[in-house]
Amino acid sequence: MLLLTPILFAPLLAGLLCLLVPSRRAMSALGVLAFATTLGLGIALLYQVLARGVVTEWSEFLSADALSAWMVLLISVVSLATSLYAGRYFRRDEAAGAVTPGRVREFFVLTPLFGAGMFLVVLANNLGVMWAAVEATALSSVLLVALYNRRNSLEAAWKYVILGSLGLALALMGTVFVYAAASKNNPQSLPSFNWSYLMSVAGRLDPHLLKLAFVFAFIGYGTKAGLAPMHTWLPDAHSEAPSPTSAMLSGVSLKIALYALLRFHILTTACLDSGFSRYFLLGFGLFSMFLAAPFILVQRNLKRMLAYSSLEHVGLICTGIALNTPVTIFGALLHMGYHALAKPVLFFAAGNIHQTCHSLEFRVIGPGVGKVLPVTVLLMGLAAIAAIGLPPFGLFLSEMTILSGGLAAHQTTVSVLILVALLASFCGILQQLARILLGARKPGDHANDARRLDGVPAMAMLLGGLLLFSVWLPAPLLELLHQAAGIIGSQP
Amino acid sequence: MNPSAATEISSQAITLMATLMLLVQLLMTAQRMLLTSIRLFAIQSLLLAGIAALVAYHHNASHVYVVAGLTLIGKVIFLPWLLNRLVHRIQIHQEIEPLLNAPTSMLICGGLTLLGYVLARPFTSMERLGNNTLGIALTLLLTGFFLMINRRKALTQVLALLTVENGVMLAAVALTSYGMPLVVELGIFFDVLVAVMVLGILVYRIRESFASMDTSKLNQLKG
Amino acid sequence: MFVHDTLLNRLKRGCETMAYPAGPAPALPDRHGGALRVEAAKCQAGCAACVAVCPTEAITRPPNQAVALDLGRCIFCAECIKACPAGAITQTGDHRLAVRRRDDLVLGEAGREQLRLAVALDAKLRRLFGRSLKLRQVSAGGCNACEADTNVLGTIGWDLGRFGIQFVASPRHADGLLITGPVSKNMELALRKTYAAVPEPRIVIAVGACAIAGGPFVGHPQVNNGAGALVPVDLFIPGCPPHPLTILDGLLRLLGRLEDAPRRS
Amino acid sequence: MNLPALVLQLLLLLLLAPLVSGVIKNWKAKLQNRRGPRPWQVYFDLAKFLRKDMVISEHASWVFSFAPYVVFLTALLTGLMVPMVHTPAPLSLYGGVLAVVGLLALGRFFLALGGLDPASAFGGMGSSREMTLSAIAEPALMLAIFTVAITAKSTDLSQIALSTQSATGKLLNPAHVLAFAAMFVVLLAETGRIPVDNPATHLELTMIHEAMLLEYSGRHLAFMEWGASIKQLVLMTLFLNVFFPVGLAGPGAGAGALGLSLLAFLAKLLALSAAVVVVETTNAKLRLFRAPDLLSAAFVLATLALLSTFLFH
Amino acid sequence: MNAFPATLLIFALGAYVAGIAGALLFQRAERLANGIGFGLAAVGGFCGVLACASALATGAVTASQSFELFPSLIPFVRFSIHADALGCFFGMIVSLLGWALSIYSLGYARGYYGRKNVGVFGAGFNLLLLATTLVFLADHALFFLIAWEIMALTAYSLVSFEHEQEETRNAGVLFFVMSHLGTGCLILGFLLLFQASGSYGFDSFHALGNTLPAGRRNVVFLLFLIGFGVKAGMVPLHIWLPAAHPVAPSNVSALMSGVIVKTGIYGLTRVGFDFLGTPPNWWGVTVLTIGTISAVLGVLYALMEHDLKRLLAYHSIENIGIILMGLGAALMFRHSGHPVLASLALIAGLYHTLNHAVFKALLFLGAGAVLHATHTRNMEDMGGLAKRMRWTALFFLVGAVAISALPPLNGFVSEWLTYQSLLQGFGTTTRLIRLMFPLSGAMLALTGALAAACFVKAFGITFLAQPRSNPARHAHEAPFPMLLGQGILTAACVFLGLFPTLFLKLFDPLTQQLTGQQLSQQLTTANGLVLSGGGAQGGTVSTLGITLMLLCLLPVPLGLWLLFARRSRTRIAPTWDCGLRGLTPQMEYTATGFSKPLRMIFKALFRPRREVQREYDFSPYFATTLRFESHVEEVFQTRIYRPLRWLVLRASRRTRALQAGSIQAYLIYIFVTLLALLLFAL
Repeated sequence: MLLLTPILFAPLLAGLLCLLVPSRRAMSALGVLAFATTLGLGIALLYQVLARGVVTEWSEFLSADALSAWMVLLISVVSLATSLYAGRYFRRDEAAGAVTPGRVREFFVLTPLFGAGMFLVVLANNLGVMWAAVEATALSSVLLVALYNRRNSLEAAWKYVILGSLGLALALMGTVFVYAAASKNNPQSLPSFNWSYLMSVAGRLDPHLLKLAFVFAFIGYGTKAGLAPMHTWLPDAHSEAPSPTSAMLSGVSLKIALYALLRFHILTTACLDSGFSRYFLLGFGLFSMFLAAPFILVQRNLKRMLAYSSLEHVGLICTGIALNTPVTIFGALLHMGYHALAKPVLFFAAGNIHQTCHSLEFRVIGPGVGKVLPVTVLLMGLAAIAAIGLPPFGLFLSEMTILSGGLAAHQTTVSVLILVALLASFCGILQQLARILLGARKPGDHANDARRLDGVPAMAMLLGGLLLFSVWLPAPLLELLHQAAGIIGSQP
Repeated sequence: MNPSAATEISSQAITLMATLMLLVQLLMTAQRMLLTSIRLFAIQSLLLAGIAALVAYHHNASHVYVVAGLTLIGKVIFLPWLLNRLVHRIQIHQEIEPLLNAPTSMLICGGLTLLGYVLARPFTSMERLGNNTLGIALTLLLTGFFLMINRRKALTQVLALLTVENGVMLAAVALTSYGMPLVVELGIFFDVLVAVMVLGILVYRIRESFASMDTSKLNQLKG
Repeated sequence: MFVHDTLLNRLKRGCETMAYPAGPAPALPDRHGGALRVEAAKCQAGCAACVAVCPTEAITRPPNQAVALDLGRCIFCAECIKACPAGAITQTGDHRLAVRRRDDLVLGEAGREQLRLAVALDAKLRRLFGRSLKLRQVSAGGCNACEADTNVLGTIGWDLGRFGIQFVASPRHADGLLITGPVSKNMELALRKTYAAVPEPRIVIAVGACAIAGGPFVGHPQVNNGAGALVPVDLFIPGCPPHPLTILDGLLRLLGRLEDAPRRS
Repeated sequence: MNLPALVLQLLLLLLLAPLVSGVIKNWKAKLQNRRGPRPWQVYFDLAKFLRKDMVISEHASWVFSFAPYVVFLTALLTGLMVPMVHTPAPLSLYGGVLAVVGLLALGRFFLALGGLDPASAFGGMGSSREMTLSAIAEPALMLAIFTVAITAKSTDLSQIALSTQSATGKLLNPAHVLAFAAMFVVLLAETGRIPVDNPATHLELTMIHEAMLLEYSGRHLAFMEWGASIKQLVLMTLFLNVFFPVGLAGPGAGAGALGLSLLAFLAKLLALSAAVVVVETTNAKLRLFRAPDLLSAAFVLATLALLSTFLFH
Repeated sequence: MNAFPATLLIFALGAYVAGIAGALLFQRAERLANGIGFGLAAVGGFCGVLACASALATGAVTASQSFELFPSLIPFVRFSIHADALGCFFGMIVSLLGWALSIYSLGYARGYYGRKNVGVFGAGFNLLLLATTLVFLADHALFFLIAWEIMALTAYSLVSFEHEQEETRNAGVLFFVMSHLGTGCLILGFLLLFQASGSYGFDSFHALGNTLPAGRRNVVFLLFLIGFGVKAGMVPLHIWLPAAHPVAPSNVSALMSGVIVKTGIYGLTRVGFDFLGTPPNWWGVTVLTIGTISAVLGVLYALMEHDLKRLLAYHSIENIGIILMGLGAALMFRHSGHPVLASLALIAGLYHTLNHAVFKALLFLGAGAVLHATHTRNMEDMGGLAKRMRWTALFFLVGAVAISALPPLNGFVSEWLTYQSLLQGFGTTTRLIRLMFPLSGAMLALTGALAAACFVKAFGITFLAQPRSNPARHAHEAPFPMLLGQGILTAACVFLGLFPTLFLKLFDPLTQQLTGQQLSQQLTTANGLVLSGGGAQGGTVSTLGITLMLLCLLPVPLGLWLLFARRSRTRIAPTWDCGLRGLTPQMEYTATGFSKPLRMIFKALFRPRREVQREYDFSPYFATTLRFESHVEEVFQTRIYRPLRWLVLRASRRTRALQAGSIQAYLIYIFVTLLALLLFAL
């Protein structure tokens, strides 16, 4: 039975169909359907991967190992929630005149394409194809960011596309170098550019070339993954995009770029047999975490704050992987998942708040949003609690896992730094959110929201999942994660 | 012509063309007229297509011909045409003062060239054809990057980005005996094409919204 | 050394408190003629010379009645003595002036030529206050002369404390009030409140002409003509002001601590 | 618990306390060259207060009426914990110095509440000052006692007395002397003596202890005053018998020894009263905010005492 | 642990869980939610007290085993609990308070009807009790941290329950931020222990400190000291406490001051006596010093307050200081090898922990009842409540006497034990450091006396004299459940005070576990009626004896009364007002005025600021209006935290400049990074 192909094509098809169907409701239903399908297929893939190790299709053009399967699940869940959320969201936007129906269609066409691109990234066996797919996700999301066609969103989109394209050009350079290294090894025939092949010959690749390749790939994909100091587009794009897109960008897109980066990391480590690439991940991961904190602390814009929080989490994931013990990598992957469940909820809630208060500035949103949007704020509060790493939510556990793994590996300094950075951003987010969510409305404020339940199903789904998986990780999932961690960290 | 002599000639030609690419790049750094820049980019792309063709011819690799052809169609004809149209539509012909003046820019480009060569030194042995093409490719990348920083108009930034892309392609052609696999090449090609179109759309919309193409005015999003 | 000198000096001086009442009473000053004696019988009919000179209307002679001198109102200016052609009014030089009842201060009629000196409290009260009496002083609008003379009792020469009599700050601690001044309207409430604040059983002592009858202010709309109008007075000590000896005598007399005090059965 | 001893000490406390106050008053008057009230005047005062009616403020609550009993009883009880004519004290088992200080504080606590209860500004002022000064006096008091308690390795007053008695040289120990001095200052403060408080003042604004009693009358006042004098006696006894246990009869002493001990105690008591009188006569009352200086001097003395136990160990 | 207490304990936890579920389920019907939520909490608390106390009394704790509450479905974590003596002891505290406070809350929550969601309130309360109990019972570091964080989170939500006020929100955030910074230290501390032992189970941490290198061990100690110190509110990490405790609903304030703060003490005891082995001397010295400073500063700042609940909050700092004095002394004795003395000091500290929990909760409940009646926390608007709220006043008075360490109530007993251990500590060493003991003792005396002053003020200004405002004039007694809750705690105060010898037995398993000693025999004499400070001659005290003797002496004044004043009458009259037109509440002594002498004496510390604005027509002596303002700000706030915050914010704003909006700048960042990495890769 084909698994990977339908995963790839279901959203593609849905996106193209959206060009045809007339109503917004149908478009949104198509998106939900597509991603529900991929989620189901992803679960099937999980079992396949557990059973067979690596699943390949199209004569190894597509291949999925545990890591890919994990990413497929994340993409599916977040995209599903986004599609669920987007219908109501755009109904209100349209009603308010913020977007034209044409733009809404653009969203419903591009989002599945965006998703399909991400699926291709994680399923492509070929590094070049992977690059192309990342570029495709970037391009589709740029248009999504610019959807509102406001000055700020155009500015954000411009920065996103320029920095992203530049980064991807550099990543392409890295890819070229890898290819060169591979072909040098095998001068006579057209070498395979497949991941499986590269890994098999990793030990014989030119280390210098690979180092150079990794530097370019690191800067390139790192830009896309939002590692500081290449992250500068991230808060702009996240804050100006429509909230569903912000959720996708933050929830999975960053991690997809990280996935691409990780592939290079794995390869480099396998080739060099040293911690060369690890130091990069470590340094930049920590730097991202530390850079995020001050920005959160004095942030004035809700979604920008959330974006910086994503920066911090990406940094943490990088650091966790860079600590390079099975435990920390496991923790980092787990963290990726939990973050993917928690962060979209925050962006969805921010979207609701934006539509109700017509601003994202804390100053304008003012205290007492809870009085206007009780359900949204409750869910947002829970998600925020999760995001700042408090139990009972899993992010606490994944953070603790990373920390304990780090200490067990006697990486005390790094662990302490991680902890400090986490504490700093905790303080920032808590202070900022408490300022707006709690309290009473200012007198004379008439912001109220008749449709209090908009977006709640999507948020509840993600939060429910988060809570569920915080206390209960199904054995197959656990196994998958361990395998994925093994793929990343099987070498020193 | 014996094979080695042919190789020699090809190699010389490729080196020459690569050097010319670099020269074009420097010219772009130094001047300000938008249309000239577009033309220079077209020339640079043409040189790249030439190199690709030479490589294809030399290695008898048919798929590299495709690359050469695509470069010719895409970067030499289609993109310059597209950008030309855009320039006419948005009625802006001249780049405003760059951040750094021409002499300083040239100096920096010189430094970057040096860096490119230094970086490429360990890998010269890998080049089948041409001398130091990799160094030039890296230099193209770096100076293109610098060009992006130095220029403030949205369109010139796009052009600079495309020269970076050229550098990458040059490296791809120069380093690998047969270029990249076709599917990858195609992917890259279409991506670049779409990217430029997306950029074009954005430039157009920015022009509409901001009545300017000065990217230094795109600084509302802070903190 | 300061402490040393002080102590030595003090010890050298010894006790400077007067012997009275165990010993002789100190002499009254020359200007103080002591208690008055009025013999109305001596009066010439129709003579009202003394009535006219009395600044405080202490002397009255209603038609067809004997002359009457109210010591409660008297300021002891002795003008009447000079004015009296018959010598009906005389100074006795006696410092004892305190009485228990207001009309005991009215002199003149036959048999009432002299003061009817205060008798001691009844046995029950005497048992209570005899060896410990705490007084709260109320200065109800007077000229401060009476207060000054009361104060003298606290000096080492008089040392009121040796009798167990003490002035206290809080009326709650007090067994009685010692009122001076004519009780101006402004002090009326204060006096009432102070009286109410004293726990029973309690006594009231009016000191000086003002407190007994308004003194020079008598009849003024802003005074109450003495404390008697507001609170029941148990002891009247006339004088303007009364000599400390007079006050001390009154207090001791009230407590039954003077040998010659006539006691109630 | 030795019942006769307890009753004896109880009677001593009840009867001796007013006398000590009276004697001090009398001697003070004598030093002022007056005749002064008779030493037993205080008995008359108390008897009169007991028999008089009471006037209670309309604002006062039950706390107001409760306080005098607490003050009186705590003072009495502490008196039974301090060895007066023999060691151990009758209630020595029930508490040592900490309990004594604690019980006195309990009395003071209610005294201050009683001052606040009738809503009079003077009462509040008195409470405030009393609590302030006692708070500052307390560490000095404790430190002084700790100095002897540490040497005796006990907080039991009888044990301390015994230990001080056992080594005669100890009385001249610098630590002991310094603690003795500190304790004397504290004694002045705690018993409301000049230079900290003036027990004879009539001016409410200068009052401390008296201000709290302004609203009390009748038997409440009697218990308050009596309690205060018992407290004074207790503190003096504590001072005398703990720091200077000369002549104190030991456990199991016969009647003769007890008599002798009583005489010694009375003699010491009179001497101490004389000292208090001298201080009161030769000093002016300090401003309220200067009193802490004095008490901190006591604290420093006590600290020095403690330090010297270390230095001369 | 034998079956009975364990089952009961589980039952208690179950009751809390059911309380959460029930309260949330019926949140639409507020009466029902109130009844179910707090009713079940009361049941849980009662069972918890029974379980823990019986386990301690029967010594069942010594045999108790760690067992898994429910199997963990995520790796690394083991939800195992172990009701050992220490845990049980603290479990008893939380359960006791949970019981009394829940009963109180049944009445208190009525004030929220129609205003707030009572169901959520009840659920939060249950969750807080549950999490706190689990903190004490957890046998696994991660489980401990989870419970700890849930506790903090729930406490934060409950503190912010009345979040409509900005003050409340800010206080909540401050609390949570400080708490979490502390948690950060704890996490690191546990991680370091984990690093050494390779496991998160508490069983693997026992006496682990002895195997750690000295430097590492000190770091771990400091981390835990800071982490637990924040929660305990020790100076200078206390600033959140006076902010957060007052703004919470009063039952929550009581729980926070009574128990949540004690989790810090629990942690320090657990770490200091269980995990870290024989301590170096400076640990004890540090803890003792911090304790002393906390005690004195806490009470001094309390004196400056006229917000009743803030005042109580500062007293928590003071009492934590006293507890820490006990713990610090115990650590020092442990260092010098005096296990008996260490046990004594430990008992002193922990007994005070129990006592403080009881009386501080009682006081907060009283404050809550007052707040309920007058709708203000400002003491300057109160007064005269003793006549209007008789029972509350009585209960508050008992609490006030207890917290002022006055005999015969419980505060006195534990401070007596503290004094004893400090004084006996003098003999444990001949080094100069031993002077610390009596000096700390003197400071303890200062603290006690100041506390008494403060509670004279708190009780006197609040309950006595005339009402100072209309709400106070029309105050009404609290409803019955609120009184019952206070009554329970009042009874506990009395029992803990009068029968300390009974309760000392509960400490036997505890000291056996931590120091290997059992002291209850040694500490009691005379058939268990008298408490002795160890050693026959060391000093004794019997609060029961004191009480009985006070009663026995009562005939003396009563007899005098009968003898002299049989016929005397009592008359009610206006207060003596010097004959003026009557006293108005404005003439009463105020809370601010009451503490003025101390404010002046400790001017150097308080740095009081006063502003007087006088408006007059013709002469400054006859002002028409006068406005007086006096402020005392905490020195830590003005000298440490505010500048620190300012620095952090300024640095953050500077950093913000990195993201100035210029794409060129962004490109440069990438370019420079690229160049740097390329050079690095070379």
